[in-house]
Amino acid sequence: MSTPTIEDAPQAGNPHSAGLDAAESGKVELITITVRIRRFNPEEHPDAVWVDYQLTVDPKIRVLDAINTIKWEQDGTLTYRRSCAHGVCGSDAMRINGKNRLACKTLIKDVSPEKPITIEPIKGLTVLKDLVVDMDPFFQAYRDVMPFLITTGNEPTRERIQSEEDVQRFEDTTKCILCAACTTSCPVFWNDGQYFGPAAIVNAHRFIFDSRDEGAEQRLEILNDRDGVWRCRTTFNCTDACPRGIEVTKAIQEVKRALVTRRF
Amino acid sequence: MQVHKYDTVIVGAGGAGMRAAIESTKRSRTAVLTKLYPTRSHTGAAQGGMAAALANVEEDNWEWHTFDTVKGGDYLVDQDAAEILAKEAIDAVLDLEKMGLPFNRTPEGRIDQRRFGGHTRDHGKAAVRRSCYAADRTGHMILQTLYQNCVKEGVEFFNEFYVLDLLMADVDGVKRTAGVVAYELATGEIHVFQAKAVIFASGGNGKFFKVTSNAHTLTGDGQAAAFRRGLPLEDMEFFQFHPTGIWRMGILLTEGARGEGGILRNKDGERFMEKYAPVMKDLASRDVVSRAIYTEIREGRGCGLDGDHVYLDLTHLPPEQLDAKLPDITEFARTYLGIEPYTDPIPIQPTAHYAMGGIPTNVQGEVLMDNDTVVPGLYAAGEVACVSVHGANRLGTNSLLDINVFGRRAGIAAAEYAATADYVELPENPESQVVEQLERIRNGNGSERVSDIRSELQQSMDTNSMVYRTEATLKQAVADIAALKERYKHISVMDKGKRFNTDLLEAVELGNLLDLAEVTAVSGLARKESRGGHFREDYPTRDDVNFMQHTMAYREVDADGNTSIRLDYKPVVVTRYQPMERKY
Amino acid sequence: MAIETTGSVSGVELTNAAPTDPSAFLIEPPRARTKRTGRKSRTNFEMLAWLFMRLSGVVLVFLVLGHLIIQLVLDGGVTKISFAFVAGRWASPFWQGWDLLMLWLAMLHGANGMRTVINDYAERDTTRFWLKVLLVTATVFTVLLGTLVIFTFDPNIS
Amino acid sequence: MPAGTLYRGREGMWSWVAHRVTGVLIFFFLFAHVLDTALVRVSPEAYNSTIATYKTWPVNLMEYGLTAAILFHALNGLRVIAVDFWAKGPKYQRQMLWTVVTVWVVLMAGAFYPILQETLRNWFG
Ligand SMILES: Cc1cc2nc3c(=O)[nH]c(=O)nc-3n(C[C@H](O)[C@H](O)[C@H](O)COP(=O)(O)OP(=O)(O)OC[C@H]3O[C@@H](n4cnc5c(N)ncnc54)[C@H](O)[C@@H]3O)c2cc1C
Ligand code: HEM
Ligand code: SF4
Ligand code: F3S
Ligand code: FES
Repeated sequence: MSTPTIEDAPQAGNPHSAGLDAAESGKVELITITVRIRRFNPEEHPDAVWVDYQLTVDPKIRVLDAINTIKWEQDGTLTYRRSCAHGVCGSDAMRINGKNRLACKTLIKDVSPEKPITIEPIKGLTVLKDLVVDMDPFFQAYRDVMPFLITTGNEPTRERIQSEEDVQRFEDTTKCILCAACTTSCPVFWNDGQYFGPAAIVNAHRFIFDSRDEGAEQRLEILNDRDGVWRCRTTFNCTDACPRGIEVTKAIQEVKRALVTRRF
Repeated sequence: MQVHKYDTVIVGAGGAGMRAAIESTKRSRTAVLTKLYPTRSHTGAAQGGMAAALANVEEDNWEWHTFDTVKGGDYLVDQDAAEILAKEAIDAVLDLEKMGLPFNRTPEGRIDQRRFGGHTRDHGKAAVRRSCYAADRTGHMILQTLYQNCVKEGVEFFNEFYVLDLLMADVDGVKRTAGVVAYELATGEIHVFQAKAVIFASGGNGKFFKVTSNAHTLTGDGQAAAFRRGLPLEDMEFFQFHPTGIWRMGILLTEGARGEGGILRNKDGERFMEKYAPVMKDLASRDVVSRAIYTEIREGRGCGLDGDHVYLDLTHLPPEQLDAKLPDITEFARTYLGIEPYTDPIPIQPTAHYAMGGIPTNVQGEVLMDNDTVVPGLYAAGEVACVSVHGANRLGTNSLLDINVFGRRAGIAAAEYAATADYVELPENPESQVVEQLERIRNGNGSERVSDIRSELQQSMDTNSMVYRTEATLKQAVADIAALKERYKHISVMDKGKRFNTDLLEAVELGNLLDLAEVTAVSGLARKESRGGHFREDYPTRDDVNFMQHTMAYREVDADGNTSIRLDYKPVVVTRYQPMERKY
Repeated sequence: MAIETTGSVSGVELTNAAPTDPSAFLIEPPRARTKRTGRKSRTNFEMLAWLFMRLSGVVLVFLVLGHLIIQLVLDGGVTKISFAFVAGRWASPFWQGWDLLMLWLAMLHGANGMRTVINDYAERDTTRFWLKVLLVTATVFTVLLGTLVIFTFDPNIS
Repeated sequence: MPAGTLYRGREGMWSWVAHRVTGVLIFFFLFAHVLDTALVRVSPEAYNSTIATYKTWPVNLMEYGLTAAILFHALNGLRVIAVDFWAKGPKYQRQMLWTVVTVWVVLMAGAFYPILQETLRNWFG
């Protein structure tokens, strides 16, 4: 695609939409919210408890900012993972008002702040402390699908040629940040952690449909397993939960169909 | 305490660490220690692209790229290193492609390239398309691809292990690397890793600013550990402010947005960059654009009620182009500002972005303990290091390149060193310094709160050590930091437990930030000139006579245990390009 | 805990201190996913079962809905059903075939569905096993009984 | 220990819950239905007397419920199959679900009188 060159005359006073005005006004109407967090610290108490925190915030801040404020100003023992704070690292998937989301991609105003905002760890992985869960089974499933390019023959000296259409074929699933929001929203995964889970399938999909890859057969075989794609019941929780907007269920269906058509 | 023994230990699993790991795992028994799960490293946040003179879409060559890098760095770049960077860029990109990175493609199916700030054809004649990219998530793809290949190579990771100390020992009067000490977040246990070679790849330290594109976790742990062990830090006064961070939040909107045709406008809708950089306009180098934005703001042409920002205007670009090339950043504008970039300009302001300085290394990635002596067995690569390929100002897309080129080099060099070297005997009680530090914090019962000190530090750095600096502001910063360091002695943390004690770790990280902020301010105070990312209003011009040299900051401890910073200087390696006036 | 090792851990001098945390106090999911190296089924059973659910589903739509309409809706609904009505229908091989196919497909479809449900919810392997034994027994019994009834139906029984 | 909250899934999750519940329900009914039909092998009287209970109002109501279950399961089953085999299925799953629900409501309303006529006649003459 070519880049248009723009030498247009300065547009005096850009037309301002209401959205821009609102974003820029800088006017802050603070509100008081209650954040209800499911806390668990086995060093202190064997059971999880719900703890309410009250704070006064700008409704346009992220849920992560609110949690940070709690940690920094009220209770330093509150434990969770975070890094990038803008939805690209996948550290802070948690269950906010019953749904998996990234705390850093969710604004307070969007989670009905007039009621207590409930926050719990993601479901189906061992809770280690507060909102921190054991990610190892999740990454194990990821590693099990051979998430790397498999090729045979000599490497070309330059890049492999691949058309933009071929890239588009799997582009959606390359967006995954391994946040586990999808896998831990899946009712099948909650039942017994044995299901590979949508994230692993998404990452298998990313390679199965890459025209440069030659390991599709092996990956499909792995996902043909008892705990592979066939356990998916198309509940779409994963798709709804994915903070990267990946059409997870669609990817899973594509893998299923690839398995079927491979055989017939 | 547990003791582990590896040939090579890599600290950090961002782009640099994992690129190194892929090489060193093939050659030596390697452990990668990382405080985050590898895929959560901040390399994943990089958006715009990775430079390489592939010449896939138009004429280009590595020599032009070298020149741009040198000029972009305001001639503080070590030119031998820049040459290696530009030359090896081509293979670095091709290697990533072969590892599976899904680059955007040209109609012929080759890797597509786009424009980026400061990258020009034929020594500044016009903008060139040099940045290889994958939409606006190039860093994400690099991080994922490298992790995938680490999985393939069977790299051993120790996830959520915080390296807090570097172990060195005197062997026949020579300081050599013995290993590192790490804190396991999950259990609170101390682990000593004995290693023949250690590679620091722990990333940047931008979190001492308030408005920053950097992650919460970019606290300069590697720099601080080396510094405390007596190693110098190079060019720390050079910190890059990226022109286009989301107003007040600092979340980055890639330069690729301007590479695709985005325009900066002031409150009158004027494309003000034409005044400051007639040829490159919006695509001048970052320091130039950031200063231009602040000049506009100071002269009353800023937007909004407080006139404290300008606009990044993408509204004239076709929505399809935005969707295809800039999907993530347009989404950021929607999520965090609630505006629609198809129709509204995006409020932006410069945001603290990248540390040009760091642990000094040579082109093999070997760490230097003074201007030219290598520390046997110690390596550094990525943002933590200063090779110096970025000089006084890094060009966009050169860092993703840096982590791949020098990450690879460090990985190979370290593993080869480990193949021939012997283990250095661990010092007595290797963990003592870390244990003592942690216990002091854990048992502290002062009244100071970590978060207060941190936010005051950030506020002071934003006010005093940002795009424009003067003697007075830098002195203020130094004084503020000194006061904060004093208060830091009286902190207490609430979490006294062992398991996942992030409260404790935040306190440790704050200690690192304070040390590094001090080095930054002190180095900046001494550099009485303006060059690249370091702009002194009281010395607005570059002074090649006195300051065409790298700052080397050392930590000195006197007999009473008081510490101070000693500054020294190191000549710049100049091969082909003599300093010229820098115009875009 | 979070050590990712792919090869065997040939760690030297692992002075393994006793774990500091009471692991009994973890909130654990029913069964944690474990390292699953080399466990490959190499059969297509799950896929065939999945396909069967869909194919049988499509056929069942016609059979079951047809059956429901005839039995419950057309002339008089349930009221009309009696021994004589059944006798009348099974006099024709068409209805015999219909009901036979419906019986088999529905039972197999349902049984396979129940198998999924058991796999999902039964937590211990032994529980799973016995539930499945029960399921198979009930299914085989029902299918055989039904088949027998359809084929050996005698309108003149008394 | 206070339990976690219920996961707030959307249409996809709830339709699956309903599909599963109805599936299990139908399975158990089918089991019973084969058994009662088997009575035709015993004697017409045995069969007819069992069937007679089907004509009482509680069983008649259950029959209506069962029809509802089967109908939902069947329609939603078709939706699931469309999601599986039609490339655009996942995209339109929500719309398809609402279609399923609408058709289901319409058909159940249509089946109201035919199935329950006996009971209705008994009750209201
Ligand atoms: C928002 C953003 C956009 C950018 N866009 C571009 C771009 O388009 N092009 C470009 O060239 N550059 C870009 N950059 C710069 C570039 O991405 C970074 O400089 C580069 O990725 C740094 O890589 P790294 O491997 O050195 O560090 P990181 O990726 O930050 O990794 C650091 C690693 O060190 C580990 N670590 C840190 N401390 C410790 C410790 N104490 N113990 C153990 N492990 C530790 C972390 O866990 C992490 O794994 C961008 C930067 C940002 C912030
Ligand atoms: C009338 C036409 C029917 C259709 C179109 C149909 C379709 C389906 C489909 C497609 C599935 C698979 C769902 C999935 O994989 O997520 C399914 C599951 C199931 N069906 Fe049916 N079915 C029908 C009739 C029946 C009958 C008669 C029974 C009972 C005997 C039954 C019992 C089940 C059960 C128990 C499940 C498993 C539910 C689950 O795993 O969640 N179905 N059905
Ligand atoms: S598919 Fe989406 S939800 Fe799942 S891990 Fe990847 S980014 Fe997270
Ligand atoms: S939530 Fe689970 S059931 Fe399938 S559609 Fe997603 S994997
Ligand atoms: S903190 Fe990185 S995704 Fe939320």
